[in-house]
This record gives sequence, structure tokens and C-alpha cells, in this order.
Amino acid sequence: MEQSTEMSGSKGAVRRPSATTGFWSWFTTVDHKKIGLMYGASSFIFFLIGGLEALVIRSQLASPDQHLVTAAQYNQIFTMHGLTMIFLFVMPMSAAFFNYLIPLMIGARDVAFPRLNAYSYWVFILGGLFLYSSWFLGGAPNGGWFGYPPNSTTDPSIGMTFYTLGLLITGIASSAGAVNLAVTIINMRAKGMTLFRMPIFIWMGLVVQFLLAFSLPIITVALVEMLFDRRFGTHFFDPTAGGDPVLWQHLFWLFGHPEVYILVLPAFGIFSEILPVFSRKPLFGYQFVAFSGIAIGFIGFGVWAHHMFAVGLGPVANTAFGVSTAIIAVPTGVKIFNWMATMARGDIHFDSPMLFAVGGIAMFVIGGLSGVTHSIVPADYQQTDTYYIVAHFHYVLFGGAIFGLFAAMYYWWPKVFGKLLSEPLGKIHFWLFVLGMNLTFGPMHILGLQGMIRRTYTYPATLGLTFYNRVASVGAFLIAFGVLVFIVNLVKTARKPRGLENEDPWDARTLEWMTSCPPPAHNFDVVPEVHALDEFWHRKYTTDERTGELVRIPAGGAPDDDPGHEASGRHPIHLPSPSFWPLVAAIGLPTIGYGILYSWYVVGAGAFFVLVGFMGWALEPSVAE
Amino acid sequence: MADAGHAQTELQEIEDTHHGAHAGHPSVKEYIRIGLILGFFTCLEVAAKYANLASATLIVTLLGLAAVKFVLVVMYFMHLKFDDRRYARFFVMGLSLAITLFLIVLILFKVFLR
Amino acid sequence: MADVIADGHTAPAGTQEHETTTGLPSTKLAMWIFLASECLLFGALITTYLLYRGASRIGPYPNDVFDIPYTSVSSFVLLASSLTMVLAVAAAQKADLVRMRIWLLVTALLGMTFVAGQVYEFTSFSHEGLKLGTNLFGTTFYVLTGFHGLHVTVGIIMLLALTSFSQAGRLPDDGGFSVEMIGLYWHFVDIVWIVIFTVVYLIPTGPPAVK
Amino acid sequence: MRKKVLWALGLVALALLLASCAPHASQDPLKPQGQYAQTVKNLFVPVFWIATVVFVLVEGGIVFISVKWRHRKGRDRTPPQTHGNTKLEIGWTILPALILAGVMIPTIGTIWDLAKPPPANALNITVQGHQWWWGFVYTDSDMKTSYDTKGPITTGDVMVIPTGRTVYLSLASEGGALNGGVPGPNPDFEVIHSFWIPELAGKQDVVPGRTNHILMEADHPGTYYGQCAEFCGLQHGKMKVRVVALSPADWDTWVAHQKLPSATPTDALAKQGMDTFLSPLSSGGSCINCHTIGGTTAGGTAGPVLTHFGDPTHQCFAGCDWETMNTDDLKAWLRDPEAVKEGSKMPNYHLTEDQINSLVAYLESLK
Ligand code: HEA
Ligand code: HEA
Ligand code: HEC
Ligand code: CUA
Ligand SMILES: [Cu+2]
Repeated sequence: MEQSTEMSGSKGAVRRPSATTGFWSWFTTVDHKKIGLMYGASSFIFFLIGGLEALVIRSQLASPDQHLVTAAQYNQIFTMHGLTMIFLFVMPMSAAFFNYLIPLMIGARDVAFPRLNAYSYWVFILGGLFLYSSWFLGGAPNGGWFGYPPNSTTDPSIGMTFYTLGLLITGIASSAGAVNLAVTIINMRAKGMTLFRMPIFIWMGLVVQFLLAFSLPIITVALVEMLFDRRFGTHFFDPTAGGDPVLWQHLFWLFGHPEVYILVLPAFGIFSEILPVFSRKPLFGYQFVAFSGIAIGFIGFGVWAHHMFAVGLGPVANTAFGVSTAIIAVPTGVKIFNWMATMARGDIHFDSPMLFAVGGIAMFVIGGLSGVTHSIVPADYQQTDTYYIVAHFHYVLFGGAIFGLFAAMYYWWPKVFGKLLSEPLGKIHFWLFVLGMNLTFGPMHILGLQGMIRRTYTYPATLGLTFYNRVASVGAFLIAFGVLVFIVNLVKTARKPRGLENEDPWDARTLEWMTSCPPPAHNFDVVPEVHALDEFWHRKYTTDERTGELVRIPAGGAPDDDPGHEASGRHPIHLPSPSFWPLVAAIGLPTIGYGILYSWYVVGAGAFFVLVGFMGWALEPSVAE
Repeated sequence: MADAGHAQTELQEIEDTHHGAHAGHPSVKEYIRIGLILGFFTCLEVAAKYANLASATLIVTLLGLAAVKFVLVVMYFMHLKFDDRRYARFFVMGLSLAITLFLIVLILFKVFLR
Repeated sequence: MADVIADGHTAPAGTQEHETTTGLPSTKLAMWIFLASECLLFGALITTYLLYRGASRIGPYPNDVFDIPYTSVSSFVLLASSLTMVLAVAAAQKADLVRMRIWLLVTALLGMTFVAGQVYEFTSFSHEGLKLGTNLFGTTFYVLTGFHGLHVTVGIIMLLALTSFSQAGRLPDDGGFSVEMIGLYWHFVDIVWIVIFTVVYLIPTGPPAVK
Repeated sequence: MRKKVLWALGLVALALLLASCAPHASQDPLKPQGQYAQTVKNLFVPVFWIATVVFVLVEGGIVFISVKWRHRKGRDRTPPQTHGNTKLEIGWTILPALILAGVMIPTIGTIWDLAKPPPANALNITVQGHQWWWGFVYTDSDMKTSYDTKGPITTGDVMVIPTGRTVYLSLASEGGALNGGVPGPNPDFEVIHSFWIPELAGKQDVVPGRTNHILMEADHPGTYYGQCAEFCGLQHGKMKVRVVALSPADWDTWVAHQKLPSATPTDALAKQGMDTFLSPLSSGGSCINCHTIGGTTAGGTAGPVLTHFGDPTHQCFAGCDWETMNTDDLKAWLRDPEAVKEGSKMPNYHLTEDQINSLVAYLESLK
């Protein structure tokens, strides 16, 4: 960086932040690990909020004809529950793990664009807060998470305008993150880390980033069109002027279906990391698992209209989309069977991460199978928009994505914080989750098949739906109890002194365990050179030529542990320096959002922030002197 | 999954550090020539518009000309022809996905039957 | 930032212009992935326009307001800006900074001419009674071309910033790489216009659907 | 003639009373009461069992593996380091594909079956979705009324059909038919609904600007419940509907009666109610702005048709509490629609108790 001498002078009125510790350093950090932590903490809080909303839903529905909340409040609550869980919890929590782990698992010092990474985070959290501020500014979004117009374009309350703007803002965060992480995976791998030596978690990360990069622009357009309809009198979805509301449905689900794989593929990656470690066997059919992930990504773009079977697209379209939807079960099945084969004949240790992984797979299969019954188009004429669908997607989302994310928390907690979470509490948490989710979402299958529609704020006593609704409500509180146990676990663990007896507590297989817990700012003192899939494992174990038995290599004897080879040139490592420009540029976006709602002057102010932020950013070298 | 092996070599190419890079950029003269061709095609387009062609012929001509212009800019001005093929691969992925998906959407709306 | 003494064979994070796994500069890779994703953005907008072609229930209709010769000139201007942009890149690669800045400025000026032309077009359409909310044509036309215009505007800001940064000597490697990146963006915006010009202006819309 | 009709209606009422003794109202798609719903069930049930078998095998496999190969204390075993088995993996790629292919064949058949054009003798009804009630227009040429402009028979909230005959529903959300076929923007029903009578047919969305169709048939006389299934705003949860299927004989009587204009009240209170209904209210506005009562000057279209409000098939009205339709509920509705159904499009006119009593008397006299 020759030019840095020239540039780093006293240019600009503000001094560049340099602190990397302390409260304010969090606002300027560009360290992927800190950003990952901030993603994790923020999205966990959103999970609690989204969960509280779910508890209100379940309390309202615990008995027929209840008036705990009004219809108007209920509609806001279920919409915000869906939006929160999907856009403010599962997506950013996956981003948290991707951020923290991708560089560590591929042997990089940071992501490709550290400041863009910080920008993504700030845009996400400000977008989330923007969305939530609607509660205090005239009402939260109330048109359902897929916000079908014309209902959502004609609704008089301000909520759905917040919906369009809020999702546009968080969408910008995800798009920026997607490009960044994709490039990181493609371009920042350690020496020897070929594509087919990458952990499956990284593979799934790559697929997810491409799904994001190609699906978010579509919903961006849809949201802009809806925003214009609501705010500037256009007629995109206005049937009185010849507009067609079905256009929204296509654009939304063109995004929406890839989105559900965006939600679940990270969990698939997590399962694929955890199972081999705790079965002490390599992943069965690594290539099949990687390719099935890619296949899911591709096919996932061709099934969107299965959310629209009852819209009247005609028998040709319904046939085509029914078939393509069924096909997607094939690559998913490949994954399930490969996971089972990974465990088979293994030496399975059921620590908490493994419990959540295996439990998650078991629950996901239920949701997947009900998904296949939706692809039976005529059957879906009966099922769609009932609690049967609600059951389906909570099994895949809660069973798949949430179990996966909690498995990841238990698994990588020692990596991130240098402390193990309590095992007994973890097991209680697990069983509460399994029991709770089956009690909650299992009966919803029956409710749906008995004709209970979704998004209803109440139901009559005479329809015979009371019993199973009550069971579901009890189950929801069991889940909540499980979450509380987890929080207790966090608090107890936080009180423990830092330090692991063994920096490799699970006898793991991948690169992130080759550095200290927590890792230093620069990740690796010596970036390892990779020779095989499961590099770390192969440095620890070798197979005995004669017996075929695994033999532990005595410490220090790893084939590549030749200091002269790897640690040759001892140069200083330049890490990217903190910067507050990403935050400045990010603040501009919600400002523009409020401006569109209230005043053009505020839009101007927001645009100014964005401009200043990016100018400052452009002029600032990524590594300060 | 049958051609997994093939796909793997395709993917493996992403590894390759040393192929197809920077095989000489076009000269300024060449740029200007492309620019002139582009201008000429634009004239053709406008001329076609006023040439009283049958509607179908006109549409096909116009789309054809636009496609040629598009490709020329991408290949020469954006250097895809000379640059590493992997850039092209990513771009084409997005472009072809867009074309396929939105064609399907328009077909679902029976736009081409109107 | 702490200098850690250790092995340094990997490039410092964030300075992607150094050695990468693929040998491709990260910024350029990111730019191409971004442009790929922009294809879907404009694809969706153009699809909306095509879907509603001829679906307006009341006028003005395209034939009432379009001034094809005028817009053809604008299109030439934008096309020319692509040429000047590529000349700027060529100059930058020859480290001919003066030429580079001149071509960048010319590109920005052409871009501004285009945007000004668009603003003029919008106002004259609006005087002829075509407002954003008048009918589906107004709705889809303004949002599609407006989105494109916004992209051009962002490009102009980047070009101007680039020129002044270069003047101030604050660009790494004389700016060649940044010029190339912004060039890619600029050309992309140009090819989008190629499609829009054809699809929106040239392909006839026919009489309004009788509904 | 008129007497005969009334007689028949009395019988129908009795039959319905008996029917309503059924323990539960139900809207259960797995209890189909007509051929079209049956077709769907016939498809769903086998698929469900196939899924169950897959479920048992896969979950059983997971449990079995978890138990069999779990780590046991004191038994340190190094598992075989298998990396995969291509044959096996291809096997479990193909097997599910075969199962799915097997399932998709009847699925596709059924899709096309349900998309067939209706039989020639089908009864045509246009269903209109409104926020948050349903309107039904009987569009066949032999279903014209005998009064006013001789428009089609029209009902609100309750759709009456004959048993054993296919009903071909056209789902409209643009109100064309009500306005004499002229598509006029009617802001009241411009959102998407979904019409669903689970025991008679699967659902289809009611999309503004499009016309979807449902084939429906009821085997037995009875009342079949349904609900709007697509989220359509505040009271989506209470946008209910019911279908009353009558035996062919009862059906003919019902049709004959519907063709007649509303009964003119004889009772003094009801007469007073009619007056209130037809004249402007002191608080401004008038019932006739929104409601139609055939044979009177009431011709509004923003609310349900009330011509035969007191007809025994019309057991339920928009604001009533699910099941019952008694005088008290009706009074509560007129007193304050908002209190009964938050956000309802019918305003509160702050009617006096006297006005309410007379209106109820009038409405109930509209047999
Ligand atoms: C994590 C998210 C996620 C995932 C992974 C899936 C996975 C699938 N989904 Fe789901 N889906 C949602 C989230 C998800 N879905 C959401 C949120 C909605 C509702 C949106 C809304 O309306 O609000 C929805 C709605 C939805 C619908 C629309 C229903 C309706 O509204 O009418 C359909 C229809 O086909 C469907 C199908 C499927 C299918 C076929 C799969 C498949 O990918 C499943 C594949 C997996 C398996 C099949 C199990 C494992 C396989 C085997 C063990 C092999 C053997 C199996 C066989 C031989 C069958 N989903
Ligand atoms: C990842 C996604 C996700 C997750 C995890 C969940 C989790 C849950 N969901 Fe959610 N749900 C959706 C995504 C998700 N949901 C979506 C997309 C919809 C559709 C929305 C729409 O129709 O538009 C939906 C709709 C939906 C409905 C249907 C509403 C309707 O149609 O009317 C219901 C009804 O029961 C429901 C219930 C639940 C429950 C009980 C949980 C539970 O699992 C929640 C468990 C969590 C907790 C219970 C939190 C614990 C909190 C505490 C213990 C408090 C501690 C507090 C502090 C310390 C401050 N959900
Ligand atoms: C502004 C329009 C409007 C006016 C004026 C109006 N109503 Fe209504 N009415 C409605 C609507 C809309 C409904 C359906 C409400 C719903 O289900 O959400 C309705 C429902 C009803 C019903 C239930 C009918 C059924 O079959 O479901 C009755 C009875 C009724 N109104 C009587 C009256 C009377 C009496 C008056 C005059 C005092 C009146 N309405 C004035 C709009 C109106
Ligand atoms: Cu109408 Cu829901
Ligand atoms: Cu889907």
C-alpha cells in the first residue's frame, strides 16, 4: 500500500478511529468476528421479540372467541412475527455465523470487504429498528408477511409503508453481505483450500449468497412498486386502473421461495459440520451433499408458483409447478440419507450440538414431507391458507433452521467465547424444544385439515377446534420455557471464567479449531496450508496402514507442522482499520425511509448522509498507517 | 446428478489462477470502431422504426439489433471477450436466470398471446 | 492497528488487489456479481413494463407523448458516453492521467446531458398530461426510466468524485483500477438503456386495449 | 300459489331445524360431501399414507442409528472412516424420484379433471367477495326475478344450491355482474379473497380483474360451512359463508320464492320499520344507500341484499356470532356494527331502541 503514506495525512476534518477495544470500538469495528457477534446478539433479541409475539398469538387462540387482542392488533402481531422471525432473526443469525466462521473456516484474515461488512450490519440493525418503530408511529405492518395487494396497498394505516421501506433497507444489507461473502469464499481461501476441500458449511454459504444476490433484486422491485402505489399514487397493483395484483405474487414468490432455502441451507451446512465431528466419521458422500445443495439452489428458483396454486394460473402452470416442486424433494432427500449414513456405524457422542443437529433433521423431515403433500396440487386447493401450511413451515423453519442455529450456538460457543455452555442445561433445552415444538406445531396439521384458516384472530367454539388449539398454546409456552433455560445457560456461562481445558473440545475437523478460542484479531498466527478435506482432522489422525484403524498422531507430529515451511517470511500483518464511515452511510438509509414517509427534506438529509459516508469511505484507505 | 463429474471440473476451473487472463486489450482505434458500429446500429434501429415494417418483423429486427449492441458493449467495452472467462460466467448466470425467469412470468400472464 | 509479527504470505485482509485464491481481483469479481444481480433488478422492472404494455385504461398512450427523434439523440449521447468511458479506461491503463481525467469528465458531461434530457422529457410528458399516477403507462414508464436515470445519476457522482480524487492525487495505482470498475458499472447502465430504448420506445405499443 | 310456497318453506325450515341439531358445525375437508371434494380427498389420503411410510422409515432409521451406534462409556471404538458409496447414493437419489413420479401421475390427472368445463346442466353462480361478506348472483337465464328490472336472483352470506347438480362458480371481485355486467370500479370489493367450502370443493382465490372457477356439488341436503381463506384485511377471520343444499324439490320452491319481490309488511311495527329503512335517517345517510330490498326503493349495492332476509335458509348474517341468528344478535348489530364486527363497513347510525325494534320486525318479516 504505497499510496497510504500519501493519503493518511490529516485529510478530512475527523480523525480516524483507532481503538479496537472498549464500548465505542463496536461502532467502528470492521473485524468480521465482532460484526458476527453483533449480528448474533441483535438477531437473538429479535428472536425473543418475535417469540413474544408468537406467545400473544397462541394466547389469543388458546380458546375460541377470545378478545385478548383486537383484530387490528392481531393482524399486526402475526405480520410482525413472520417478518421478525424471517428477516430479523433467521437471516441475520445465519449472517452472524457466516461472518464469524467463513474467514476462519477457509483460512482468511477477514472477509473480502471488511467495511462493506460493517455497513451490512449497520444497515440491517437500523432497518430492523426502523421497521419496529412503526409500532409507535401509527401501527405496524398488518398485511401478512407476503403482503398481498390490493389489500396491502389500500390499507389505510401506515404499517404497510413501513413494511416496504423496512424490507428495502434490510434487503440492501443482505445484498451487500451476499456479494461480500460470495467473493470472500471464492477469493480468500487459504493455500490449498480448493473448492472441494471446503467444508459443507462454506458450500452452503456460497449457495446462499448467490440465492440472495439473485432473489433480492426481484423483491426490491416488488417493494418499490408497492411503495409507489401506496405513497405516490401509481397503479402497479391497482385493478381499477388495469393493474394486476397477481404480478406482486409472482415477484414476491420469485424471491420468497429461494428465500426459504436461504433460511434453511445454513442449517444444512451446520448439520453437515456437526454430524461428522460427533460421529467421528467423515461426512458420507461429501460431493453428493455439496452438489445437492447447489441443485436445491437452482431448482429453488423454478418452483415459486407453488404458493399460488389457488390463484387460478391454469392447469398447465399448476402441473408444471407441482412437478418441479416435487423434484426438489430429491436433492433434499439425498442430504438426509447422507447424514444418516454419516451417523451409521459411527461412534456417536450426543452432546448438545449433536442433539440439536439430529433432532433438527428429524423435525425437518416432517416439514419436508408435509411440503411434498402441498405439491399435490388439488390437495393444496384444500390445504392452502390453513393451519396445515402453518404446520409445514414451522416444522421446516423451527425444526430445520432454528434447531440448526441452536446447534451451531452450542457447537461454536467455545470457539467464540472460550467457554463451554452447560451440558445439562443444554439437554433440558433440547428436550423442551422437541416436546414443545411437536406439541405446538403437530396439532396444527390436524387443525388445518379440519378447516381452520390461518391469519384468523379468533375461531368459533362450534367448529371443534378448541382442543388442538389449546394443546398448541401449551406447547408454545414449553418452547418459551426452553428459551428461558437457554438464557439461564448463557448467564451462567458468562459468569464462568474464560478458558478451555482443551481448545479443541469436540475433536473437530475444520480449520477454525486450529487457532485459539476465541481467535485473535488476525485469526491465525500462521495461516495453515490445506492438503485435504477435514484438514485439521488429518493433522490429528492417520489411518494405520495394516489395520485400517485410526491412530492419533502424537502432538506436534502433524505432517505440515514444519515451521520452516509455513512460517517463512515473518512480515507484519496489516489488518483493516476501524472506520465509522459505514455507520454514517448506513444511518442515511432509515433517514431516507422516514423522509419518504414524512418529508422530502429528511430524504435530502438522508441522501447527504449516504453521500458523505461513501465519500469518506472511498477516500479512506482500508488499512491506516 | 449424472454429470456431477463434469460440473466438478467446471467448478474446479474457478481454482485455476493462470488461465485466460488479460490477452491484450483492444486499442483505442478499435474502441472507436466499435463505438461507430454501435452508433450505426442505433441509426438502423430508428430507421427500422420508420420503415413501415410489419409489426412482427419490426419487433424481431429491433430485438436483434438491440441484442447485437448489448453483446458488443459487453464484449468490447466491458472487456468480457478479453478478460478472464470466470467473470463472464457469473454475469451470464445472472443474465440468463433473469431472462428465463421473467420469460416464464410473462408466459404465465399470456402476454405473448395478446 | 496492531502489527502482528507472524507469517504474512496471505494478503492483508481487505486489500484484495493482492494475491487472491483465483487470481482475480476481488473488487472486480464483486462488481460482476453485483451486475449479475442488477440484471434481475432491471429484468423485473422491464417485465412489469411489458406486462402492462397497452393495458392503460385511459390516455395519454405512448404514441401520444413519445418523441422518438429526441430520445434517439439521448440514446446516442449515452452510447457516446460509453465510448468516452472506455477511452478513459484506456488512458488510465497507459497512465495518461490528464487524458483519463478529460475523458472521465466528458463521460460525466454526456451522462448529465442524458439525465437533463430525461428531466426535460419527463416535464414535457407531464405537461401533456402523463403523470406518475395517470395510468399504467405513466406508472411503469416513469418508474422504469426513473430507476435507470437514478443509476446514471449515481454513475455521474462516482465519475465526478473519481476525477476530483484523481486530481487530488488520492487514488491508488493512479486510479486505473477504480476507473475500470466504474467503467463496468457505467457500461452496464448503458446496456440497460439499449434494452429500454428498444422495448419502451421503439417497439410499437399498438392501440390501447379496449377494455 | 303463494300459500303452497310458504308451506314448502315451512317444511324446509323444519328440515333445517333438525339438521342444525348436528353436534358440530364443521368445515372439514376430510369429510367431503360431494364428488369434487371427494376427488381431492381420494388423492390426498393415499399420498398422506405414502408420506407416513416414508416418515416412519426415515425417522425410524434416525432413531435406530442413534441408538445402535451411540457412544457408550468405556467402549472406545474407532469407527470405519467411510467416505461414501456412490451406488448407495445414486440409489437414494433415484428411489424418492420414483416414488414422486408415481405420486405425480394421479396428481396431474386430477388437476386436469378439476379444470374441466362444467356439465351442460350446471347451475351458474357468480360469487362476489367483499370486505367482509359474500354475495351470490344466480346468473342463469331462468333465474331472473319478477320485479323491478328483472335482475338475477341475488343473495348475501348464504348460497343456496340444489343437491346432485354441479354448480359452476365464477369468482369475481370486480362487481361486474351486479352492475349489469359493466365492469365498474367498486372500491368495496377490490381485494383478494378466497372462496372455500371445504366439504364441497377446494378453494380458489377471488382476484380482482380475473375470473376463477370452482366446480362444486353436494350429495345431500344440509348446511356446509366455509370461510374466506385469503387474508383480506381486518375481518378476514370472520368473513364466513355457508352453503345450504336443498333437495331438487325444495330447491324449485326456493327459486320460485326468490323470484318474488319482498313481502310488504302487514304488522304495524314492521311497517314502521320499513319506513325507517327507506327514508333518510336523522343522523344522515340511509339504509337504502347500501342495501337492496327487491320491490322497494332500496337499491344500494355496498351491503348484502336483504330482499328475503327472513327466509329460513338465511340463518346467518354478516355480523352475527358464527352460528345463531336470533333477534338479540340482530339488534346488537344494528345498535353498533362496530362493536360486533370491528371495522365493519356498515356505519353506526345511533338508532334509537324504537327504531331498532321496528327495523328488526321489518327485516324478520322479509320471508
Ligand atoms: C425453511 C424453509 C422451507 C423449506 C426448506 C421448505 C421446503 C419445502 N416446501 Fe415449503 N414453505 C415454507 C418454508 C419452507 N418450505 C414457508 C415459510 C411456506 C409458507 C409461506 C406462506 O404462505 O406464508 C411454505 C409453503 C409451501 C408451499 C405452499 C403452500 C400453500 O401456501 O399452499 C408448498 C407447496 O408446494 C411448499 C412445498 C415445499 C416443498 C416440496 C419443500 C421441499 O423442499 C421439502 C423437501 C424435503 C423432504 C421431502 C424431506 C426429506 C426427504 C426425504 C426423506 C426423501 C424421501 C421423500 C420422498 C420420497 C417424498 N411449501
Ligand atoms: C423462523 C421463523 C419462525 C419461527 C421460529 C416461528 C416460531 C413460532 N411461531 Fe411462527 N410464523 C412464521 C415464522 C416463524 N415462526 C411465519 C413466517 C409466519 C407467517 C406469518 C404470516 O402469516 O404472515 C408465522 C405464523 C405463525 C402463526 C400463525 C398466525 C396466523 O396465521 O394467524 C402461529 C400460530 O400459532 C405461529 C406460532 C409460532 C410459535 C408458537 C413459535 C414459537 O416457536 C416461538 C418460540 C419462541 C419464543 C416463545 C420466544 C421466547 C421468549 C421468551 C422466553 C421471552 C423472554 C423475554 C425476554 C427476556 C425479554 N407462527
Ligand atoms: C355504508 C353502507 C351501509 C349502510 C348505510 C347500511 N348498511 Fe347494513 N350492511 C352494510 C355492510 C357492508 C354489511 C356487511 C357487513 C359485514 O359483514 O362486514 C351490512 C350488513 C347488514 C345486515 C346483515 C345482512 C346480511 O345478510 O349479512 C343487516 C341486517 C343490515 N346491514 C341492515 C342495515 C340497516 C337496517 C341499515 C340502516 C339503518 C343499514 N344496514 C345501513 C353496509 C351498510
Ligand atoms: Cu376475505 Cu379473507
Ligand atoms: Cu415455496
